[in-house]
Amino acid sequence: MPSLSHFALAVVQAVLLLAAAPLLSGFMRVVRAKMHTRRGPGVLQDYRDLIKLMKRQDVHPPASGFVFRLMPVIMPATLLVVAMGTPVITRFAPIDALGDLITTIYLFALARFFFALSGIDSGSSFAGIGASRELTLGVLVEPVMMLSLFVAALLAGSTNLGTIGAAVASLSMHSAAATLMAAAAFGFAVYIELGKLPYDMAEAEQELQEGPLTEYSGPSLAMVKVSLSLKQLLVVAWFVAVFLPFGNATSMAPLDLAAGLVVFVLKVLAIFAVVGIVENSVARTRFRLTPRHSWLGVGIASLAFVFYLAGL
Amino acid sequence: MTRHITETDVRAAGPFAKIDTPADVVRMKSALLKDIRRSAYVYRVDCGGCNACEIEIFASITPVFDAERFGIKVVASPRHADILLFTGAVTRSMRMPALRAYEAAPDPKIVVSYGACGVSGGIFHDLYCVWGGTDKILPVDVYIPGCPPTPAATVYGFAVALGLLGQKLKAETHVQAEGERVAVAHPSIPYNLRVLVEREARRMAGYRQGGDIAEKFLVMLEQPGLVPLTDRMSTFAAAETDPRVAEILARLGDVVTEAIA
Amino acid sequence: MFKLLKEVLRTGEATVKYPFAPVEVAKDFRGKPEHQAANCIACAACTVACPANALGMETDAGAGTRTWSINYGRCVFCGRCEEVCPTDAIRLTPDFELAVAVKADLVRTAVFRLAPCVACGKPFAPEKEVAYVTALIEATAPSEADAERRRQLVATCPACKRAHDLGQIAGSRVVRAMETSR
Amino acid sequence: MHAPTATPDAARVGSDTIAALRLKLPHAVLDESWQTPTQATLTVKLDELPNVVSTLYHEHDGWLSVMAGNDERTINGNFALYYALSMEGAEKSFIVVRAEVPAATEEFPSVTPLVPAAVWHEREVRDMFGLTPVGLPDERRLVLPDDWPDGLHPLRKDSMDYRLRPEPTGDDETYQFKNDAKGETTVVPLGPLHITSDEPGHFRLFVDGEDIIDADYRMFYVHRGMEKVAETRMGYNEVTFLADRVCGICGYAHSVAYTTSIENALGIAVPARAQAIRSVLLETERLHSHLLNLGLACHFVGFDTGFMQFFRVREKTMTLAEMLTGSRKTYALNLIGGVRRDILGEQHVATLRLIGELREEVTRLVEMLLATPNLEGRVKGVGILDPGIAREYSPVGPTVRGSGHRRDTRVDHAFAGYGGVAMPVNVGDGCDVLSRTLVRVSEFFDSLSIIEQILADAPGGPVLTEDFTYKPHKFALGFTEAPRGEDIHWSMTGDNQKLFRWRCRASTYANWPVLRYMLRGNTVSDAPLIVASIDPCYSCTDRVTVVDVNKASSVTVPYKEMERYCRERTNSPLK
Repeated sequence: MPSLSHFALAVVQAVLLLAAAPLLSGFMRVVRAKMHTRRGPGVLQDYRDLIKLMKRQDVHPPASGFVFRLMPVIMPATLLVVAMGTPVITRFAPIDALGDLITTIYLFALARFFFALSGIDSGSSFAGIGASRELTLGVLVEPVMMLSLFVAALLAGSTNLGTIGAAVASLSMHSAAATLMAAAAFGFAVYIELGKLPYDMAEAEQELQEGPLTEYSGPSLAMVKVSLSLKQLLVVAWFVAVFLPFGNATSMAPLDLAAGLVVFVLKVLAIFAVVGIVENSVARTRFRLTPRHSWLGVGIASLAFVFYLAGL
Repeated sequence: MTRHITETDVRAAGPFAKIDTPADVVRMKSALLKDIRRSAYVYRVDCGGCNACEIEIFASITPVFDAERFGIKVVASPRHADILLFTGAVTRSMRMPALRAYEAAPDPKIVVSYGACGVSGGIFHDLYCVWGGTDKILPVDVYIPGCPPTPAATVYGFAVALGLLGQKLKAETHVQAEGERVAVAHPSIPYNLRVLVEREARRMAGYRQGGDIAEKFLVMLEQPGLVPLTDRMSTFAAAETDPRVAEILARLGDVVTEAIA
Repeated sequence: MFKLLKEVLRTGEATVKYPFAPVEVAKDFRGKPEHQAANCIACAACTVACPANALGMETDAGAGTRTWSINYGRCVFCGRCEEVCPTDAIRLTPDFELAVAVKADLVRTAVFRLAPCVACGKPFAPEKEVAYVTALIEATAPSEADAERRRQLVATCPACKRAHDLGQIAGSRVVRAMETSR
Repeated sequence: MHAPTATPDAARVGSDTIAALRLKLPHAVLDESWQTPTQATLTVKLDELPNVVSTLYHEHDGWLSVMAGNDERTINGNFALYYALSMEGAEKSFIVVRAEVPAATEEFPSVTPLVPAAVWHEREVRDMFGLTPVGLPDERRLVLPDDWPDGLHPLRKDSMDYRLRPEPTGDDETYQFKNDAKGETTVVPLGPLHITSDEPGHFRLFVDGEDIIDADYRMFYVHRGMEKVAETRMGYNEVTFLADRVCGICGYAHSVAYTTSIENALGIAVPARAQAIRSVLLETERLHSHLLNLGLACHFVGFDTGFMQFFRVREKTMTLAEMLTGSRKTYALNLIGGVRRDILGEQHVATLRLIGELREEVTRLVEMLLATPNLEGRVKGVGILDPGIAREYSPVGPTVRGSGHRRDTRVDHAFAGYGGVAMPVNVGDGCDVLSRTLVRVSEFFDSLSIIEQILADAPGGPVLTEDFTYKPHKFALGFTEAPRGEDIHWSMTGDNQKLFRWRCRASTYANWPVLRYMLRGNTVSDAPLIVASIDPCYSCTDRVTVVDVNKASSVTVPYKEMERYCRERTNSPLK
């Protein structure tokens, strides 16, 4: 059982992440506008959008079923559980049981599953096709994630995110080359998981009219939007926790936590600034070629595994 | 709350009739306006336009006019829309798709009719395959005239739709005043000569530039003075720095000289 | 990617200030047609030339008026009205801020009185048009007698012109008709 | 080129071709008349119509530009058909093949089996005039809405008032889509009745997995009835402003094509300065349109930053248009006999300055575009237009030039102010999206040079002539090279300062029929890009976006089941 302070940390960090998610997507919109050489909205624009959406009518298409209605609740709930388990500002998972990488992978998969299912359940062909793309993407990206994380787990001797992170931070991993390869493969998988160009297949605005989001309106749309931002924040936090844990708080001392928070914010902003520049300077990959790209990821992850076996 | 619009409604609406807006919808709309003041999602519905309007809408979301700085975003699905933007004169084939897009958007919603065709059918208003404007099938909240409206006019129109700027245009009627008369222009120049000059100027440089040049020229002709007319005209043309305008002035001078001779 | 970044850095922000600052339009921009009713003789040249039927002219014989109207919502801003206007009463301005919430605000009208025919006394043509043409004729007529004959001609409605021989109009009957109509 | 009809034979371009035709088909030609020294109209026997058109098309390098139907019962008791061919062999001219269709039979032998390019025209003439093309395999409507009353043909002189709006009879579409695929395919019907589609058109792709086997589309959702209003409500001068609104992107090209057709018909000598100004504006229109297309190409491959950059620079072309015409779009600059505005010294200087800036900025943007990751992979080898297919269907503009055919109206049939302009014809031999895009890029820079050349050589003198008289029942072709290719108009004057008939063929009309072949064999996700590469009007492009959607082949839900579900929206496979 986690201690009360750990549990409190878990709850607070989940709430903070949720609250900060629109700030992050607002930041991405600002980066995008700058890349477009236009003024663009303020960084708080996504909060305005969400507040507005919360006041709008929620329309359910006549053909939609209960999954369509449930998803805007299940998806953020699942992600909040992930948020409680991920080491964000600390080097250890606030709730040990949730900090297991297998748990995390499956919680993400659950969120993805419901997201895709809702698209199919909405009755719209756009949403349906976005959904099937989302599932395909899941199938393509999960092996890379699994393999690279397993290599890290083998190297650290634990499947706990906090333990792996601690091992990386103390530079005590058995194989530096294998760690770097695993980090590269995982980073690539995380990038695809972000749903950013050139891999924004499921919500492709021009191709799919925003995929599974097509049929949502009002508060449900707000929930789904905030969930998607939260998910982006979480996968990056996930990557940071495992492969970039430097500077995290190692204890529950308030000063440590504050420093950990500052370091986390800086890391995330830096990563997203790079992501923002990349996503705005490339064309979308042909969906058909995505497997080839993901196979590249599998290749790097496998190589990491070989390096691990060879003890390089 | 959702009012399903049917084909019968469309037919009953007929030309110039308007579908009534219930009082609660009016109230809801004013509440909506407050909510979307800084975050408005817009869904475009092309009801059979010539694409000039679509292109200018594109121009108003691209860097130079950037509607997103006001929180205005063009969205891909009517379900996300706060504002529906209808362009085109509503062709026979597009009336039902237009109604369905309207129905798909959450209530309440603001309907903006865009461009001369959307506002009133424009140049196509009475054609056989045209319904003649958005308000023949739907209640419209704001009209943005123009053929097509420029991006600046679009930004202004959205500001009006969101209640950020007031409308400038007001219905006005002029009633002829007692003794209201139109004076003949340049009375000291013989009428026939003036017409010759104006026609030649239009032939040389069109109605606007030619008109302005002819006006300048006629004012010069009217000036009293001791300098002979032909000298005055040649000095006037010579003082002109724009070679093309000088050519036109010289031509007008020739017209005057020919007419006098 | 680097070429793009260079381009982005070089450009900075391309967005204009409008509506917080006025936007620049070209010198002869074709915006809202502004009608100077005081300068209008209601000759209907513009309404005939308008390709979109945005301009209208309606005659109310009973009230003895002719109403000119423009519908900015239908206008296609081609400038034909400006081109054909004989008295420069209509001109396209740089004003483009025309959006309205009330459709009726898109329409402007101008009501002109009709002049009675000197022969039959029925209203037939705008007073201002008759006066304008009369003024032109006075300026161009070779002699005063000729001017008087033409003045009568201008002030006579087409029906009366058809009914009466020109000579008769110039003669005594017109004088009598004028007396009775007063 | 605007000399009156009485020209000595020697000066008539095309007379050798006609002589050869007469030799081959000795009894086919009944009458020969010349509208301009490069435009002849041959009246032929109705039975010989397909042979004559086919001979000109296949043996004398003819391309079918337009076919106009005409209800001439009030003139000679018959209907008439005018097949206008652009002759691009040794003699570059227009030969119009005219045949009278007796009012008693209302039938004519279809030309389509011999010349496939005639297919849309013949379908249209059946809709609009009720004339039956015997032997035309495609019996579907083209222009009129599905719920338009049978037997009501709008362009017949005695059929209806131009304002008549028949009561709607149904909300559903009944159009039959064609599928030439052998074997089983999945039908993907997405169109205007779908709530998420805002675009006036309806595409169906017949796909097997991700591959497009065949495609068909229903257009004319924006059919308004312009040709009818042009001959009823409007005077012939007002139609120039209507022509401006045929297309919001290349309206000025239509306006010039229309005025040219009337000027050719009435033998009006348009002042050289007016012609130069027309050319400057046509090129200005090409500048904005090509930048628009390059921007949209970026948009459709998800490269929105590129889209934004091209649109940012495009604003300069809009400023140029606004300065020269008073309006960013719909230039409203033409009158029969000339133009309505001049280019004064001040504007001349400003134009050259803008041209210089555009040259510099677009050079940089094009370099940037070609260096963008993933871009080449998306456009190379995609949307192949086979040169043979192109030859059969007579497409125009960058679409046909991208497949190696050297067709450019500005060079083949110099009009407006292009006579003395040195101008290359840009062709590409890749036949794909990349090839067409590169043709446009080269044309953009050529347009800049053309504007500079014309401005430098522009003669003085008037910009408008009113020295002509309106004559009834005169007809001729007018043509321009719009950004998308040749626009061609056939006009006939009436007897009341109005038109008797106006036939306006937009460039995209000539390009739609080949699109089907360009889509075949590609994946569904490339469909929007392929459609954008023929540069149709924007709304047309967007409606393929709808189609692109269908590419997804799901691994978790059987694809066929998905398709069925998307189509019927009942019995979710997951419930």
